[in-house]
Amino acid sequence: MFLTFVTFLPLAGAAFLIFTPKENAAAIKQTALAVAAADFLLSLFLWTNFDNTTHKMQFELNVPWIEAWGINFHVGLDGISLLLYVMTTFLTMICVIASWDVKKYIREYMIAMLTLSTGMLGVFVALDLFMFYVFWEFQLIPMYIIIGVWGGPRRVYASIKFFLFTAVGSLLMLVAILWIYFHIQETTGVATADILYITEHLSAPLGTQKWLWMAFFLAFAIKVPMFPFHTWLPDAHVEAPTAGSVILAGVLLKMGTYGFLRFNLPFFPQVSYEFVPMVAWLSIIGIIYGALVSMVQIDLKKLVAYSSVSHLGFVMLGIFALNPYGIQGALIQNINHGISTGALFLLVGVIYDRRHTRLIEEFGGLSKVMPKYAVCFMIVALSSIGLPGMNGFVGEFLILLGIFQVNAIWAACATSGIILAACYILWMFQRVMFMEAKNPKNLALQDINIREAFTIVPLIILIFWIGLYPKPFMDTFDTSVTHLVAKVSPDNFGPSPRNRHDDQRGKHARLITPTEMASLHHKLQAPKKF
Amino acid sequence: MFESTVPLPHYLMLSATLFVIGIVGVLIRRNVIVVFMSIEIMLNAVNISLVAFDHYMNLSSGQIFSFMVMCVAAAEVSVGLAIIIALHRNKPTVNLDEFNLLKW
Amino acid sequence: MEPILAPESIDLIALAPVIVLSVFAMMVLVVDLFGARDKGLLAFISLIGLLMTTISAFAKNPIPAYSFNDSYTVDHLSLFFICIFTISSALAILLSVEYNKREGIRAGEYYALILFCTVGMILLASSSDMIMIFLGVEIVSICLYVLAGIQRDNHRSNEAALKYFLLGAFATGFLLYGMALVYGSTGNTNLFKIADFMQNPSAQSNPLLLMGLVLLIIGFGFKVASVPFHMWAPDVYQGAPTPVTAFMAVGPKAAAFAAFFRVFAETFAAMAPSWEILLSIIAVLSMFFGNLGAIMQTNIKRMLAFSSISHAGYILIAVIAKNSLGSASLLFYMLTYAFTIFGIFGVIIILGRKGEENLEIKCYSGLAYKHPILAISMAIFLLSLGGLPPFAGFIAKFYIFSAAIQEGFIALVIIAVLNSAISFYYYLKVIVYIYMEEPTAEFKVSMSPLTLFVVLVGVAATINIGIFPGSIIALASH
Amino acid sequence: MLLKLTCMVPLYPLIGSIINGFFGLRIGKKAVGLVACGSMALSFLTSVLIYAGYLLLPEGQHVYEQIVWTWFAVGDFSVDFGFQVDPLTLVMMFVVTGVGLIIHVYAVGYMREEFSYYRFFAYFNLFVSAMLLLVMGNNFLLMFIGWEGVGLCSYFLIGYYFEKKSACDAGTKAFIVNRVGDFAFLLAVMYIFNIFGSIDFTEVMHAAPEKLIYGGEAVTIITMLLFVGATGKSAQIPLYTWLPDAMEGPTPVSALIHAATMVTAGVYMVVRCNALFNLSPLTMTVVAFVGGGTAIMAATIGMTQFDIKRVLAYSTISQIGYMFMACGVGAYTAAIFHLVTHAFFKACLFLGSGSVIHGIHGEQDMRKMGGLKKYMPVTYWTFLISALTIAGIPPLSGFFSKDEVLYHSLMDGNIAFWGMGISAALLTAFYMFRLVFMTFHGESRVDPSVHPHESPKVMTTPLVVLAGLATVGGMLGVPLFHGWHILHNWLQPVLHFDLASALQHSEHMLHAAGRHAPSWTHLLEPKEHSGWIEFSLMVFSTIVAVIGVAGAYIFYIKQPHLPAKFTAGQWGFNLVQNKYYVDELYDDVVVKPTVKGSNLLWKECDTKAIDGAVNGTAKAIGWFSRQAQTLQSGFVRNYALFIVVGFVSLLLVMF
Repeated sequence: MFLTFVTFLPLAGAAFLIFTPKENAAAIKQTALAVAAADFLLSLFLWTNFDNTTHKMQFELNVPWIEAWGINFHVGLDGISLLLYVMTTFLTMICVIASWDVKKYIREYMIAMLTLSTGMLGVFVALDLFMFYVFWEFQLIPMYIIIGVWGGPRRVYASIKFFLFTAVGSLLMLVAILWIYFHIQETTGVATADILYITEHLSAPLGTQKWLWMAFFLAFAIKVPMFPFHTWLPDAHVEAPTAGSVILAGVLLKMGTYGFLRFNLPFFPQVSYEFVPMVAWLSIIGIIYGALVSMVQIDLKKLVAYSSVSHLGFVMLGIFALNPYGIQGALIQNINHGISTGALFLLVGVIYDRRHTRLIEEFGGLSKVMPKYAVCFMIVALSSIGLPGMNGFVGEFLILLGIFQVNAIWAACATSGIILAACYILWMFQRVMFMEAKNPKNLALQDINIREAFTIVPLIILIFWIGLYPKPFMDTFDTSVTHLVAKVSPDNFGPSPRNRHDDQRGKHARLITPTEMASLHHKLQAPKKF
Repeated sequence: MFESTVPLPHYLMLSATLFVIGIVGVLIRRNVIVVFMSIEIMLNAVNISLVAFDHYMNLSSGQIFSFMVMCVAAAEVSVGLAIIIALHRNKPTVNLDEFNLLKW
Repeated sequence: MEPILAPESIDLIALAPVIVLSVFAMMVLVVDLFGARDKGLLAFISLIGLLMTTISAFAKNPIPAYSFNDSYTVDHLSLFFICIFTISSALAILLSVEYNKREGIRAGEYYALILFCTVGMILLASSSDMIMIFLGVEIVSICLYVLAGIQRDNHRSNEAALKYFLLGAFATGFLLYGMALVYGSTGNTNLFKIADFMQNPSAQSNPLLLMGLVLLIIGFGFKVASVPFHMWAPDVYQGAPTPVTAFMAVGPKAAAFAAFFRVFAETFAAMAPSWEILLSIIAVLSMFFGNLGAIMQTNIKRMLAFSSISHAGYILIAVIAKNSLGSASLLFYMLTYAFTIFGIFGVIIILGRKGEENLEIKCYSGLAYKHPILAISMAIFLLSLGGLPPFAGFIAKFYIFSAAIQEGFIALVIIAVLNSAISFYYYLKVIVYIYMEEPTAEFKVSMSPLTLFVVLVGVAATINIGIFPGSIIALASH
Repeated sequence: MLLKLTCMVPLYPLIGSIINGFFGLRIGKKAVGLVACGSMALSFLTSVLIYAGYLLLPEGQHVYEQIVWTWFAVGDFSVDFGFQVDPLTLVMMFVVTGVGLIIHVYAVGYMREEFSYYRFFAYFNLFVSAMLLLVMGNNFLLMFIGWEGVGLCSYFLIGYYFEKKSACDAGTKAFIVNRVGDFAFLLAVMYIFNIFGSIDFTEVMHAAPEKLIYGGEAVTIITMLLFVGATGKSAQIPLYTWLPDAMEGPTPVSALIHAATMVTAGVYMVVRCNALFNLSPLTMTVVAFVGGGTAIMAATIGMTQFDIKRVLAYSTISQIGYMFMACGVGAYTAAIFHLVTHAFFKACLFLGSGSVIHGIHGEQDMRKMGGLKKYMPVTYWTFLISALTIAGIPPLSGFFSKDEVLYHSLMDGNIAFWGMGISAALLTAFYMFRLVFMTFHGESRVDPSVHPHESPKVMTTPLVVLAGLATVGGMLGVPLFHGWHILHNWLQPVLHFDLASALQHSEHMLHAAGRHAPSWTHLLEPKEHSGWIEFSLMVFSTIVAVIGVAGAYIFYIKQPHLPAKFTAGQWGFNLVQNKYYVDELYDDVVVKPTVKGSNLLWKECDTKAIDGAVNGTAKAIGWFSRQAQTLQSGFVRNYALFIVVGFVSLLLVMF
């Protein structure tokens, strides 16, 4: 119940804002901030109360939703989703602060932001496929609006592209979800879309599993985005307002990687195992390609966007190492990317607010004019290229370590990404921050102000915290990952994967309420003809 | 009831021919009234089939059906003509191809 | 020859909704005749009539019940459809009151026609005899011909009526011929008896019967506006008065689908392999042409016409699936579709101006910042039509797709989902104008309470069904 | 216990750095200098205490490890934030904190005029902290923090004058080239974990002989990768190009980072991993060759440069080449010995050159110096001493360390190594004295508007101290007399390696794998170490050094027209002066194609191909849409036709 409350609190806040007079900008902003901050604190409370000795779902709530279909409102968090959940509330709060100076339609903006927050939180807590899909699609709407209304000159193109790209992928996933639903109904006699139940009981023929896997893959790969499904990302990032970019990079992309961990791996362990080479190569191409393309960008945001492609390549590689190092690395890298890239977008936003351009050539010598800004930027940039002692390194190293266990060549190829990362980040940094401030427009720029510092300093603290002492974070998902890895281990792929769960059968029987059973019986017995 | 010497397929052929004539009429004529009449031919072609079926299979619903068709056709005619008249008031023509405001 | 109609087979209670509604329709005519200046009174009477109809529909208990030699059926499907019809007619009447005032439609028959049309729809959805179906189709059609052209001095309205009338009659010819052939090859007009007859495998390959099926498909396909029999729809939808368009897009279409379902999914279920492929082709074509056609439209009514063509494609999938989920999803889809469409047309009416003006999509630029409630309603309706959660349209699509998946029509569903991706494009385009463009001109809105009421009902239903579809699903899937 | 203080050593400079970085502008220059030097002094004193503590360790314990916290752990992989103290670490700690302290003091004077004084010292302290982390870390990854950390500080400090494009370019280049090395280093660490299940130095080095086959693939790949890492950090072929450019940084930076400490990190790492390198003869040969080759190549380039700091930079590269050559022949002690003495004399040389530059207001071109001896005597004398040291004139420290390298390269390696070493020594003596003569002797070519002056006390004192160290540093490893080689004895616990047992293990492993073990008996034959040969080599190299100095004297004092005559129009000279065009080669082969290719990827692949496919789909749909629209002609009869066509087509499908 508490989890549900935390999840829907932003939506309630948004609903409240609808009735706030739009003239009162200050009150609107304060309300939004209060809601976001409260949500963040409550989610922290979830984290502190989280029992990380078990892989089981916690803070569960399971009530019937659409009884006729056996679909439940089932929420819960495990180690894999908890940190993403907390990060979502955290970044929402940061983004509300970062959007303080939005002038245009501030009320609508905050409503969209808070709605988006609930949408994203819902994705991470949903334990019912149907519900997951609902949230998965739902969060597109506020994001679409945020990009489309508060974005840059090509915002309409970018927002529609963002929407359609994601929608195309997820619609095929919908087909797969339906197939699974009926398959489960057929094989186990239980009409349910419960993710945990399906994880335990899904036993489709291998050939079919491949198709299903591909359907899920497409949805998530577009979201991540993996090469070659990434082209929506630069456009969306470039056009989105600062906070939109932060959320996009920080949370939305993570929904893709989360999807892999929650669905592809546990549902289809054997297929995942067989597809490892494909995913690995796509990821490696993504890493190198993203970095190379990033290097020659002339727009700061585009550069960061392509760097996301590269970073997310690492995450995918880690996930498909299918060992604890890789997956834990991927999870922590998920967080890291959210923090570092989020911070990068915030910082780009800072100078965009002042100069209304993001072209690298327009800048230069900023570190003289804005020394504090330069320090923040440097730290974030370094974290982004994975300097040891900062957050990025922990994740990248674990991922590489994980993939090295699988294939040293892949590891070598992927590692070359860290050289390229240094190239594009430092080159950009040099052109923006160093050298003579030639452009007279840059000479009078204000250094970072208190509000902006409030958005960036917490991220910088996290950068060092995770970089130097990631234990609290990694402990959170340790058990869950171990459980997941055990599931995808190739030792498990016997001829009939169902048998090994014989002892666990009936564990989830309680998920099916008597009414559902009754309606199911009714359906089965009802004559087809009238 | 008397024994017919004309076999069923002949009726059906007649009916089909009439029906096609009706279709062709709709397709090639431009006069609204003529097109309308062609449609009536189609309906009557159907009536022939219905009645023929009834007769050869010793049934009755077909005949009832054909009465219904006639009634409905009559109703249709009245509505149709009313529409055409209303149209003619606004635009004095019966050439179908001139009604082309709504397209693409 | 046995007696055609045994007196004991006449069950007037089963027929109650038809009778009640016909009475009310005539009452409207009479009241109008005796000088009701306030057409609102007529609307009020009509609404009462619809309410009474709905109540009387449930008079027959237990169901299923049959009347008139099994040619009239009261079953779950028909009851649900009657509810859809009365709701949509009521919403249409609510929309019409203000609209008619604005557009100067003074004819009192307007409401009577809507009620008669509803009678036809009820007959259509409840009939289990081809003759009855034909009658239903014709009652609906003739009323609609008149309604489409009710603006006598409007060229577009005239033209819409003419086109609809000619093509409708033309298609009726096909439908009728199909019925004749089916009758000839089965010897029955009663659907139950035909279904029994179909159990005999040798009967299924009769070319006359197959030919009849094709003709029936054309007839029904025309009524539901599916490709390639859809050409009338955009023109008629655009030309007809807006409330009539909304009405046409929902009620008659639902009725036609009801008959479609009864004839194909139930009566000819045994020979599904031979018509499945035809309907699949039509469904796919409808989705594609509907969506492709909608993309380029600049007139919102015309765009919605094309969108309704594509929706016909989706709904056909439910017919093709022909299982219990199929019928349930058909019901569910039509209900949600009704709310959404009436809501959207409500917004269009509010934003429209006299003489069917202000219907270009670009006229909605910046709506969000002048009339946020209208804007968000419009956005919700469009997204629901696109099938985005958490709105009703999503559940409806999900329902239909699940019916198809259960029967193994995976390819069809994949095509359908890809099509809904295409459809997002033009729905989003409208939202782009509403939310992402700056206002260009002042909006002159005629925010009448009745119309607004329809819009709000639409919003409430769309969201409520989207989030808590459980009860409706339970109703639909009995 | 004193050793508990271990973690404080890198912490002091870190704290200093943080104080200076955040409050530097507020507390004023004096305080900044005080904080910086104070933290260094504390660090140095703590090192002394730790040394004392280490001596008090019980007999037989050679390593003290202090785990501060667990950095991160997954499954059986665990990295501690832990420090270790062993003889090698202690040597490095003293070099880093000692030389670091001296250079800090110098920098207080040298950087006095700078506005962002505090920034300099923040970076400088941070560097020392990172360097200490590098040498004190007890595992590969902690070392890697330091490894990257020093690279980062180097990047900052090279680009200290960030308004100069060349400085920024040099910084970026340094970082990126270093990253190439880091790439290999990381792979090596992963490989090591794969084999050992641990990345702690103690464990890995202890287990190495048991888990790796002598000369096997695994150990060769690991050591090669590690060595590639080392070439990046220590500016060896092929990754040396960043170091000369790094001279864009302020001179104290060059002294501390690019001469005394950071660039020798590679040597430290190789020595630290000696147990691995010992197992791979192939890598050892490569290391020796690369070292020797770098020594010669850099020395030749050094002869032709006119920028005083660049000459020193090439000299540094060349000297580090010596150290690697020593490593390559297994003479780790010699390598560390040379590392230490090099730290002294090269720091002194750099600081001296800094003093010169300071004295003539920023001029670095030797052609515009000359005759400075009389203006800056302290600088001159200390510089001369250091130059003699590096040239290898006895009894200065450089003589001992260089000779030890040369001796081992002949005895443990072969004549080729020795040949490379001795020729490099000749060149070294020549170019160093070319530098001395051009700068301090002869006619003054200084711009008349500039009045050369001696540097303040705060700068000259460090020079004197370093020169002193350079003079007496040789005492650490007096050759010939058994037991006098302090350093050798001191490092014994780290360098002890039982080849015989390692070979035995390898044989077992090979047999277990069903493979045949080659004969390794010749490896175990005891090497002859003859004092006589050593002595004669010493004499020979002294002669060589003198010849080098004399040559320089002839060319630059006696007959100054000679160099021009020799070099004019010589393609060979041009080649060398242009640094063998290696920078240009890299630029053309690596940098430009990458940028070009990336542009191509972006514009062609991304925008046109991938996004083109996406937008193309959209466009295609739009096109179809327009086509579909034209069907909707508005003519009723057309619509009827469609119905009929539909009818016919359905019939065709049906039948």
